[in-house]
Amino acid sequence: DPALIFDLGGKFDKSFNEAAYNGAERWKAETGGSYKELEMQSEAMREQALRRLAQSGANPIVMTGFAFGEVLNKVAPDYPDTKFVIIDMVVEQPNVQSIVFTEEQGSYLAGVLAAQASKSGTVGFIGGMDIPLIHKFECGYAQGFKAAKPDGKLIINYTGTTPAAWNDPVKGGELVRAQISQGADVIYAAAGGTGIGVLQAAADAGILSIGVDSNQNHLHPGKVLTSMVKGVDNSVYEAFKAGAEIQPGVKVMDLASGGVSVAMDESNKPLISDEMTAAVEAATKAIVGGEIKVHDYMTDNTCPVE
Amino acid sequence: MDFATVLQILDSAVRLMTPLLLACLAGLYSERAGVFDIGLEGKMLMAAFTSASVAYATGSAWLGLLAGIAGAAAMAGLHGLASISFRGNQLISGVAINFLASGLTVLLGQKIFGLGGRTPSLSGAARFGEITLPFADSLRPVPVIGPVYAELISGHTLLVYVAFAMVPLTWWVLYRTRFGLRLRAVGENPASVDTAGVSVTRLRYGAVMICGVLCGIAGAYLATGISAGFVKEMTAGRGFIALAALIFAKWRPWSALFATFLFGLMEAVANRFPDLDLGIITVPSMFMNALPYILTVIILAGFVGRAIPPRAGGEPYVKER
Amino acid sequence: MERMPKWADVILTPLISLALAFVLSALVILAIGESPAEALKVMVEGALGSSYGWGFTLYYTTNFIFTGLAVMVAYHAGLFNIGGEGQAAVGGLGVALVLLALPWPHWALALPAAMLGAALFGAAWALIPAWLQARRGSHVVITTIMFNFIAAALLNYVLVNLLRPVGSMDPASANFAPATHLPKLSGMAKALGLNWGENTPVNIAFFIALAACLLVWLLIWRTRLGYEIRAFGKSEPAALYAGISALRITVVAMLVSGGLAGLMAVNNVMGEAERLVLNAVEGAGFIGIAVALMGRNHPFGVLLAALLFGFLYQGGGELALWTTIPRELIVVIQALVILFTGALDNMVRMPLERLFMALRRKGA
Amino acid sequence: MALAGATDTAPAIELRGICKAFGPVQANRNIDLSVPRGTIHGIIGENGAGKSTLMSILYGFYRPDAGEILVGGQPIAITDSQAAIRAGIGMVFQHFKLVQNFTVLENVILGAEDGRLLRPSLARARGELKRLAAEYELQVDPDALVEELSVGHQQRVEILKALYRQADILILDEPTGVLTPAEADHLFRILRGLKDEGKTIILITHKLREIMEITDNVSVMRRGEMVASVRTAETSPTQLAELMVGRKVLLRVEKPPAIPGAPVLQIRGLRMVDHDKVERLRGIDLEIRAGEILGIAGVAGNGQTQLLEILGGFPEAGSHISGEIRLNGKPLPLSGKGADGRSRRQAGIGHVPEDRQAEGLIMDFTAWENAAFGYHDAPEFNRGWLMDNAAIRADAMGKIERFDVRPPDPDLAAKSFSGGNQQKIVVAREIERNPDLLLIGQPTRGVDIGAIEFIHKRILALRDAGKAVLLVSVELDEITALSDRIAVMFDGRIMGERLPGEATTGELGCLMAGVDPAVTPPGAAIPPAAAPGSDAGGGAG
Ligand SMILES: Nc1ncnc2c1ncn2[C@@H]1O[C@H](COP(=O)(O)OP(=O)(O)OP(=O)(O)O)[C@@H](O)[C@H]1O
Ligand SMILES: Nc1ncnc2c1ncn2[C@@H]1O[C@H](COP(=O)(O)OP(=O)(O)OP(=O)(O)O)[C@@H](O)[C@H]1O
Ligand SMILES: [Mg+2]
Ligand SMILES: [Mg+2]
Repeated sequence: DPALIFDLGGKFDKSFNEAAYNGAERWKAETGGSYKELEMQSEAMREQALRRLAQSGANPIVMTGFAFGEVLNKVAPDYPDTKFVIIDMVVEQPNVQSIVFTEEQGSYLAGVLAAQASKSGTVGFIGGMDIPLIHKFECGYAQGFKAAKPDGKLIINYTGTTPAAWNDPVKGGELVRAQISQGADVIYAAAGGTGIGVLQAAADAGILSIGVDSNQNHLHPGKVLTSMVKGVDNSVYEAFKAGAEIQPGVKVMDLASGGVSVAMDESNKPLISDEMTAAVEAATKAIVGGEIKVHDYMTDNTCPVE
Repeated sequence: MDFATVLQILDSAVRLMTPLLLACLAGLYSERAGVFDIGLEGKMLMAAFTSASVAYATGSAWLGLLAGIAGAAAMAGLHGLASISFRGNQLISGVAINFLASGLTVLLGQKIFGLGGRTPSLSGAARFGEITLPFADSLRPVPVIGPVYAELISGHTLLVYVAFAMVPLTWWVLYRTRFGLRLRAVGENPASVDTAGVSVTRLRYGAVMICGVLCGIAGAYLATGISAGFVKEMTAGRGFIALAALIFAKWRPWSALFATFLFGLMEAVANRFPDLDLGIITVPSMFMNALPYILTVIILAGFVGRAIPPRAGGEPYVKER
Repeated sequence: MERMPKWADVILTPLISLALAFVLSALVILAIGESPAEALKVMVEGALGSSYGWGFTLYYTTNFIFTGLAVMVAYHAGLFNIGGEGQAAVGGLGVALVLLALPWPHWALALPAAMLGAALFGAAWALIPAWLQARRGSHVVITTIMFNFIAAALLNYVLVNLLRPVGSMDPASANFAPATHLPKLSGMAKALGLNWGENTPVNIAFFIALAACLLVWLLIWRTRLGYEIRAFGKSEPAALYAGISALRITVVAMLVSGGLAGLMAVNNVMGEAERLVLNAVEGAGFIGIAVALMGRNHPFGVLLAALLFGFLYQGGGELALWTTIPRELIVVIQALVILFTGALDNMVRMPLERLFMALRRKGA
Repeated sequence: MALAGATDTAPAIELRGICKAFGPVQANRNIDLSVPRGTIHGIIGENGAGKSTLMSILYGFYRPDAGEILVGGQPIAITDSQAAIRAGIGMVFQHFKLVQNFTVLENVILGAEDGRLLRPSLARARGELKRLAAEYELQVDPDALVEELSVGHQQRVEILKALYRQADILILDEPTGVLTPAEADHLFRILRGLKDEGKTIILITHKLREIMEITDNVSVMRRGEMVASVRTAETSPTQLAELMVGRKVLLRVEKPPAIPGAPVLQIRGLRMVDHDKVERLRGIDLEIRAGEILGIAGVAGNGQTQLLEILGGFPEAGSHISGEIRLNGKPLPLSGKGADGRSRRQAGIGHVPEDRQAEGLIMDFTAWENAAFGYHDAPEFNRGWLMDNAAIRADAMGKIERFDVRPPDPDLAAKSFSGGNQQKIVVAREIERNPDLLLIGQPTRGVDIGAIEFIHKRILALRDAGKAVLLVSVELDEITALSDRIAVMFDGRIMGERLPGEATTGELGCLMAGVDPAVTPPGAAIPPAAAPGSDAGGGAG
């Protein structure tokens, strides 16, 4: 049986852990198979979980989150017959498949859409905990926005510095109001549970918001401009389907492969004009074709646009 | 910084201070009666959960509010049981209540809603909407007063007004009523109340339950007023800030208003200016986020000096050794 | 004349309280539709059923011993240190800086230096609240809580902006050099030809924790400083009468307390993660409060209570791993244990006292 | 046995078979008591005899384990103080039950408010207080904060509280311990006035003189039992003392004349301004020679505490001290390094503090740990880094034996000893160090007669060994019995010095009230019972 390990955020984090869970559930529903799932409770438990699963014969073992990188590097060689899949991190071992997403590209498209949808020319970004991964989202978004609206204004806020920052919808909502008061009329939230508060406050205030990781358009139909979707669910689904035969190596899930995208569905249909669709398509083509290179914040800890 | 920005920051401060103010007044009742309470956080959290759950189930914010009050009151009752009836250590009881609320809310939430401790989002009548006060719109054009009335004073949820009304009410109860006199006395010298023939136990339970009710309103405000639903650990340390504000206010109602406003203001400013550019250096956002905590320490150290708590505070009333 | 024998006070009361906490926990488990017996089985087997489980239980125990001792020392001086969380976090920073600054040739050299770094950083983080309490009367409960938040911000800043290797996703420091990795207990067992606790994180820091229990016991009950700390904690005016300086005792007790909390980093940062990660303390600082109180502020009691919480933590982890019970159940169980053994202990003690009084009267 | 007072009506109070245990301590054992209406009834007994407990039961503060209470012949259930108040009982406790930061008025109405709102109650109480003040000479400022009142005034507030509640039966638990003779006289005048109105008064006191002076009947308690109830007129102090202790006691210590040597302590112009900028000491000049006991008389709160604390090295934080103190000719620092308790001990000053429970002892420490308290860093108690607990224990055992501390169990916590035995531990610790100068504050406050005898003997022995003793006590009898010279303190000054043989109680009393009879003609107005700016350090016994 395959196995899935969630990171500390837990499987209902409204974010990528939950997406992974949905992928696994889809596989279960389609194939009728069963899988093991584990939630972390402490740092020291990561290794324990990996080893116990490997010993129990689970294959492949899928885990979400960069935090597993170190441990996997150590554990994978001990179980050469087991295949491991790690999401959001590269681990170079012969029995590991690493899946990374180009969040900057998806966020770039979100930025393009935000620029189109914004009437004031000012848009916002609200991050959860102030860590590099979230800056990657922020930087891609900023690049897309500036490309479409070079003199537009971008307001950036982070909720906090402790893990509590992922679960503070009150502060998320307040940040929305602060950004609105500075003119923002589209706000992109990459903040886990805090994001729920962001989307809510934006909907309450009658401005647009952008969801993240999973498709969150349906949370407030007609009020969420789009969601920057990471295909974590697909990746997990694919990995489970491939089973023990899964190919080791690095798998970059980018725009071209559909790994990241901006969600278009019934909920946001009224919000998306034809020009927007055109702009997104043009940008997608340019990125896929290599004309536009979206800078990845993680490579050098800097962002080319402010 | 223009007038509109100032107004918006103040407006934000008012919203952010509301849960602090309610929790601070809650602590004031309890501690003035001699029962220390570091479990404000847990009570608010429990209230946020129960109010969101019931508001979702019934679609009524009012029933949610009642449930929030019930949830916090249950925790308050536990605190009373431990620290009044069984003369336990009040600090430990508070710590335990914080843990208990933190665990129970998620456990129950997961059991009921299966969303990992979150409740489904609330909408419509399940939330307290913003109230526009009379003439807000027609007064808006009046210079200065107009915007202040329309932006700052009008347009909050009912619970905000309740919180502000609690300040004069608390003052009045404390200093103008029999109950207030006895409450203050029992926090200073319970034996004086006892020998006057008034039950110390009943008075303290009364104070602790009022504390529960106010924490309940604070929690309900968090979950059904300012946001729309419960998220685990959503109080995010506000109970502790309220406690700091209580000490800062030296256990006095009007000072509590001022102290919580200051904390609300600090948070609003940090929200508005995430990277404070001071010319020479830019203060990183991490430190702007920690600003309320840093300022708390500075204020406690620099301006408050020795805040003398109610004399019988923290100690159970033991008549017979 | 005592109301009841000492053993009843020190052993019977906490045991009954603990039993009550577990009964209530069982009810909670029933309420969420699971089987308490099954849960107990998973917990006991997962935490104590194998050398593997013990390896983890003892690892967590080590953490809790340090934070429990930290709370205990401050408590004897009449100070309620809620800042173990922040002090341990900053202690981790000390360990990381020491280990990353020099190319240590061997762990035996690195360990004393890292311990020093951990203790110094942890102590420094307790110094400001201590000083403010002694000099300005700012309540140490509030300031240490604030310093937990500030420590989190500081660590976030340092890890993200200063210690994080460029290109790394992880807000974590670089790995420490392999030469600095502490010997694991499993490795020691292997050297003795035993197969014990393979792949468990418990390491030599466990012995440091045991030694710390002994040293703290000596400090509190056998040295002048300990005598003065206890005297000050029991009665400030009396301490003043005896010429014991309030400032000195407050500061020294908090420094020792912070240093002990900081030392936890030797276990989790140096011994387990072998690098500094964000939120490495994971609440151990708060659990230390419960450990100290349950352990009746005695090092031996702290050791036992740390073992109990180590068991709860590991057993609870296993529960979350292998059953559908959410990990928050452990938080609830911890809360109940703290509540019953710490705050509601008179609920058990009062009837017991009455019972013993009645027995004595009958005997007399 | 017949008691003085009306015999035709039912007694105001009758107690039958009252029993009360606090855990293992049987505080009251099958007590019967009858108090005739309109009399003053004295109750005496050693510490811990159960006097306060009995009265607290009568007032509904404690619930008795068994027994019956009759008020005016009717059995009533006194379940709480409210019930006692309704039955017309009022009580002034040994340790006042006032809210320190409330005004007099607020304290008076607390629990006896007229309605839910305070305003009407306060107005009525203000009028009522004015009337009571006029009627009973009980003037106090209704708007003053209690913490700013002297002990004497605080006591008035307590009495006013009882009268405001229309008490018919007034219980006073050791009311005179903290009063000057003049204040005590004033109190007794009030009590007589109340008695003449037909009120019944129960008075607990340790002072046999007061019993003889004012009571009609007296009951004696010993170890929780009521051992006798007699007419005051038909008994004597010696008989009462014997009944109390159960053996013969010397009411006076034998004291050989002093042989003073070189000056040990010299104080010049000592001033102290406390944290709140109140001047507590206004220029003290004193000298004590070797082999001499200087007694300082005065009402509590006139600077004695501050004087002892400065000499002992622990003045109130934030205070400012000036002047000069010399010990054996060498100046002592007044602040900073070398001015703390430890340095003072090293310089040769022993100190039995006024408040033994708060300062002299760590109540949770064992007896043996306490026996080294303050001297715990002495070389003989330490071995290198560690304390030598065996040596400390051995030393403590010796002290317990020599000072007859009971029970002789060094492992018992200090709080488990009775007040007298606690005091013996402190006195043993300080005296056996053989200090050049012994500071001793309220050495026998709340201590039973047997222990008083013993402690007095030890103080005299120290003097005779050529040491200097500074004795502070509010008990004039004790001062005159022990001192070789008496200095009277009032309002931070030394009002005058007298030799014990030549000074009369009345003269000392005048000095204690701030009037020098040598300067002011006798009969001049004695100021009301006030100790200005008093901090009322009525420490626990
Ligand atoms: N609240 C209490 N809890 C436990 N024991 C008590 C309490 N109050 C008094 N006792 C004990 O009961 C006994 C009687 O005490 P009580 O205070 O009645 O004595 P007393 O005669 O008033 O003495 P004193 O002269 O010191 O006032 C003592 O042994 C005392 O230790
Ligand atoms: N907490 C306690 N535990 C055990 N025994 C106690 C306790 N408190 C008091 N006692 C016992 O009660 C007796 C009287 O104590 P108590 O303190 O009332 O004496 P006291 O002479 O009235 O002192 P004081 O003058 O200070 O009131 C002592 O013999 C003591 O052993
Ligand atoms: Mg007594
Ligand atoms: Mg008494």
